[in-house]
Amino acid sequence: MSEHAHPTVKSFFGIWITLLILTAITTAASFLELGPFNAVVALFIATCKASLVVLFFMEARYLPKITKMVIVTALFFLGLLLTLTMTDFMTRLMGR
Amino acid sequence: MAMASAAITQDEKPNYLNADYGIKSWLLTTDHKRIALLYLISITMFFFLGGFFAMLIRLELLTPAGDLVTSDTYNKLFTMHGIVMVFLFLIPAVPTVLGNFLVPMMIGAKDLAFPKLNLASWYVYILGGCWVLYAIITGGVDTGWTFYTPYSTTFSNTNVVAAAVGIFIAGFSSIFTGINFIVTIHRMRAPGLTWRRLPLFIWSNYATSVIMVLGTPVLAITLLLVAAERLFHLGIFNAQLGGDPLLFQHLFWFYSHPAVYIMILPGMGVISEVVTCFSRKRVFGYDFVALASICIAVLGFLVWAHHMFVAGISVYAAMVFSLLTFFVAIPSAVKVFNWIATMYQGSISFETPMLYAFGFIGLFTMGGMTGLFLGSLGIDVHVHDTYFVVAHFHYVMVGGMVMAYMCGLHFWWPKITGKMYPEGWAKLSALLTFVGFNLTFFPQFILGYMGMPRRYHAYPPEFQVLNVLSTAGASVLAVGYVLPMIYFVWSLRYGQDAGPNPWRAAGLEWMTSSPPPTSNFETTPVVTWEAYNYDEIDKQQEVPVAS
Amino acid sequence: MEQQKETATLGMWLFLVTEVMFFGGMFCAYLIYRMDYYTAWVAGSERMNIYLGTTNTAVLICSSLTMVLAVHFAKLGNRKATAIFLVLTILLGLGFLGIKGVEYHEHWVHHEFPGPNFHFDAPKPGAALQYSPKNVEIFFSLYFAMTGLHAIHMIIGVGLLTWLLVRNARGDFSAYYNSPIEMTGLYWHFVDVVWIYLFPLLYLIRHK
Amino acid sequence: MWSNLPLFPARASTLAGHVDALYFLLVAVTAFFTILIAALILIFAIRFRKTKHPVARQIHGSNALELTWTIIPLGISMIFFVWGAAIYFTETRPPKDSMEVYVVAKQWMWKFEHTEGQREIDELHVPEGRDVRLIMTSQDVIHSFFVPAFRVKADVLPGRYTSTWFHATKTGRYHLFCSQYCGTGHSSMVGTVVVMSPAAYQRWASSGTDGSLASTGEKYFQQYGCSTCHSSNTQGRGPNLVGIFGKPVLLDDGRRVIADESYIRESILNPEVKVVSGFKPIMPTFQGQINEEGLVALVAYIKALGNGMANPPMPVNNPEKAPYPVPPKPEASQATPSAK
Repeated sequence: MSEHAHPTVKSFFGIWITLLILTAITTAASFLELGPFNAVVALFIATCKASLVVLFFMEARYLPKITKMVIVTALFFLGLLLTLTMTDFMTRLMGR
Repeated sequence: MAMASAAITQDEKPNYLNADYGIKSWLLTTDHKRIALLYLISITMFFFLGGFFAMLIRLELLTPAGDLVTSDTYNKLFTMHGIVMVFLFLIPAVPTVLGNFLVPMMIGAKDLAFPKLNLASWYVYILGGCWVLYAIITGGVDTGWTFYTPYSTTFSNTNVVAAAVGIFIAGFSSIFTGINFIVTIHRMRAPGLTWRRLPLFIWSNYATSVIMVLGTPVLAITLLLVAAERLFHLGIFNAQLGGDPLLFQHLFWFYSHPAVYIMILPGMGVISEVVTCFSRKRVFGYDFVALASICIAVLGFLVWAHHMFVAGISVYAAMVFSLLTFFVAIPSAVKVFNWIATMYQGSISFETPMLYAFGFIGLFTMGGMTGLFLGSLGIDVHVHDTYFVVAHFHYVMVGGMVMAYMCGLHFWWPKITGKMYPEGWAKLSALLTFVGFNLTFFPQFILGYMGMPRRYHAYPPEFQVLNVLSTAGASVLAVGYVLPMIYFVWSLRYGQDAGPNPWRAAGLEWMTSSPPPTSNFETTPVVTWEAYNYDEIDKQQEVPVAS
Repeated sequence: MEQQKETATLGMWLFLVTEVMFFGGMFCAYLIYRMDYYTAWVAGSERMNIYLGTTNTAVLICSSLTMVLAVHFAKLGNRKATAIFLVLTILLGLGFLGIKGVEYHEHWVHHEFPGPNFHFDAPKPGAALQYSPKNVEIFFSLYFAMTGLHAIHMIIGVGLLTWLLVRNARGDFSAYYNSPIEMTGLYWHFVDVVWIYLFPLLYLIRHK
Repeated sequence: MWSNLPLFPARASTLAGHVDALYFLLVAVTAFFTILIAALILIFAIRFRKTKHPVARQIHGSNALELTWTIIPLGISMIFFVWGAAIYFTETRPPKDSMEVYVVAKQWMWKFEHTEGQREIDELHVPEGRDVRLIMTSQDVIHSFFVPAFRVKADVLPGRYTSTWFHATKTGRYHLFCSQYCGTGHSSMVGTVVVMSPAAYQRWASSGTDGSLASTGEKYFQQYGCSTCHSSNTQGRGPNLVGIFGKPVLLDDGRRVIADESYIRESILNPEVKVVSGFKPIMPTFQGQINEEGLVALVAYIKALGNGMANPPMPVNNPEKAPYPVPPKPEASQATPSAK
């Protein structure tokens, strides 16, 4: 399994350069005044970078289905923790 | 079945107990069965330690005035009772003892996927337990097992850090066990053993493992932050800096509510095995019971804030969590009804495990139904943090989970040791547990609705009669727990040989000798039948009887 | 062998799930306080050394590259190349920790470590604080908790890499057996991913 | 016998009846299901015992039955949910024109401050037949205000106001418990709620006080320099606070909040979080400079400004003053827990 369609050394360097460029962009973007979009841009770039690392460096693309499900489950429950906690904090002031 | 009948006398047969001798062969073992026994011994010790604290609590509450111990001592007693029982007994008990022993055997594997990790999990558990013991010996902790901030972070003068670190460490033992079970169940099932042929005990342990893996780390980080706040003044929960005291509660209950399902789910698995065996029947609605386990595991993560209805959370969040709480009650109800339906048209016998199972179903029903009181917002406001809550969760954890644990221990004792326990004494202890339990905890429902707050060292005199009743019940309960301890040890030497399958039970674990050989099976079994094929087993048994 | 590797990979990913939830608790705290105390958050974030932070991000990304190459050559059975890249990864990891140490030192000197010595003034003397310095202290508490735990993960990672280096030198690994290297690689990349989020959340809230 | 062994709490508020009614329904349903299940176990165990029924008849299951016992419990529990939520909604929404009492909890006592100026410790006097709203905060750890006879409970948090209300219906003395574990003296953090007839309460309330809570607040308002910016006739740096209480406020980010007790408290301690539209975020924070009782008095004062029960703040005619008021040193009582 690990023999076929395996990323090459060249592709590793490609990902690496992309990650460095994205890092430079995200730092530069933080000096712009974008209001609430500063956070959006920063998190969007961070998610791009994280996806590149997970998909290519950690080879998540080549994992069996069950392991992929494990990753999705983790993200799902992390989302639950954040959103359900937020339901409390966001609505405390509502209608008081 | 050929294997079972061939192995009638197996005294000389090599098994996991006589495979090797000496303390080293136990402490360095990677055999899941030996590790299960290591866990059994350590967990029993912590159970009796926690029970000892409980006895002191009950004695103190005999009188309204706080006269037996000081209030500080009392606060430490209920804290340590909670910590020891929850983190060192209830959470690990069924998965690490019965689960460790049975998961590989039930799926026809030689061992768990990561045997060394399994051994490591026991050492981690012991290390965590030692930290907790250290916290107890050097003065105890008085925060309650819930460690609510800011009391635990800034106001308590006791050994909070040591206890928190102990629980943090013990948490890793859960995580390791969970990872091990999930991987094992996915990858090591015997040929032919499809998901829908798995025993329900496996399903419930799988669901439990999912909770362990997803929930425990959140508790770990929460307690670590509490410790860091005390040690390094990191002020994440510090109200004086503007920290929100509810943040801790959210994070804590994100784990600690699902942890209730960590405790009860494997117990439910035990009951499914026992009820089918002593009814000689397939389980009623296999798919639904299996699915209910997974539903409980997932829904269990969506309800945590029902511990916080009066804590100052938003009204709207409270309503969402209340609604979700009622949803999680449904799969539990489905399980109960399916067990009852399994008995219908069965051929029921009343061996000790079955008696415990009856007790479980009854007490768990009570525990579950009183959970609806607490999920219902209007009533929760009144009974929250009173003895009603105490009674409710003891019905679920002691009446439910400990009953199931005792049930499973009796059911698989012949498999684990190769010996039978004395049936008469066992039935007596089952009865004592049931009666003693109800006597202890039923009065607490009434106390709770009358408004006696929990964690009270002294209380108004009108609550005394019910408290005395409760203490009286606790002493009966204690006998019900000490008795099995004695006759189990007695049976090791004097018990009758059990044979491979004394209950004529289904399941791969019964198709090998008792105690099983180190590699569990002489040849890897190939499964061609559904779970709980009691009709086929009974037919095969009838042939020699008829001839 | 392939079977065993898949089993190990599944186990490792499950472990990483627990790590996600572990850091998730702190992200949850971060999110809530950031909503409540945004201006204090900005004030705290402006005390971060953004240049060292960016450099460190780059260092960690480089270490991920060397790690992935170490795994790559381990799978080819090239022990020498594996050793070289393991050493590079260790050095980059230590470099990260060193830079982090410099930053910690700066914060310490400026009384930005939470506790009795914590002290926080307005950026311009005489200007009124529109936020409570106490809320900034929460920011720094979270900063030290998050980066501190991340750093502990790095230290564990460096330890694991050193252990791999020794085993590699001993000749334990081959093209057929290399899963410890692969598993450590997964761990190392995960620690990198955590940093990829920590960096914008702590350093880049807003700059003028 | 029964007087020594009460099995049910006194019922002394309008809410108690509602809570009890739902409780009895739940008890009935629980009893029904517990008995049903116990009976089924018993009947099956006897009818299908091995000696009488040696061969089991295999049944795989029934989707119809599964559906039944999924939907029926779900339906029943939705009744509990809706009813319980309705009670909770009433519980968390104090009626308008409630009489107000401020509660400051600390290890291990309850302090009550009436708007008329009476202060009490561990004893709360309230009139029968009036809505009483409690605005509560804690000086140290989390406590919880619990009066079983009223079926009322709410946690009291440090750093925040929580509130609850009740409408007492029977005169008498009732238990007040702290129900959230709060340390050594948790079980002695108990008190009494004295429900008096309106006339008796009137007598009690008018006996010797040193000024209303709002007048204390007014003193603080001057002392901390609040009036420098927040006065009725400065075109000013801060919003005019007269009549603001209870009204919606437009914030500079477009949100709209109600100026309630929590908002006022937050604005004193964390002024930058919710800045009123049209004003600059220039107010300094007063965190750590005013204790909870001082805050309570300030809140009561600002509230009284709304209903004309207090003197409006006078502008300070001293342009020499620093652009921002320099708050006075925190009072001694703040740091010393012994101050009552």
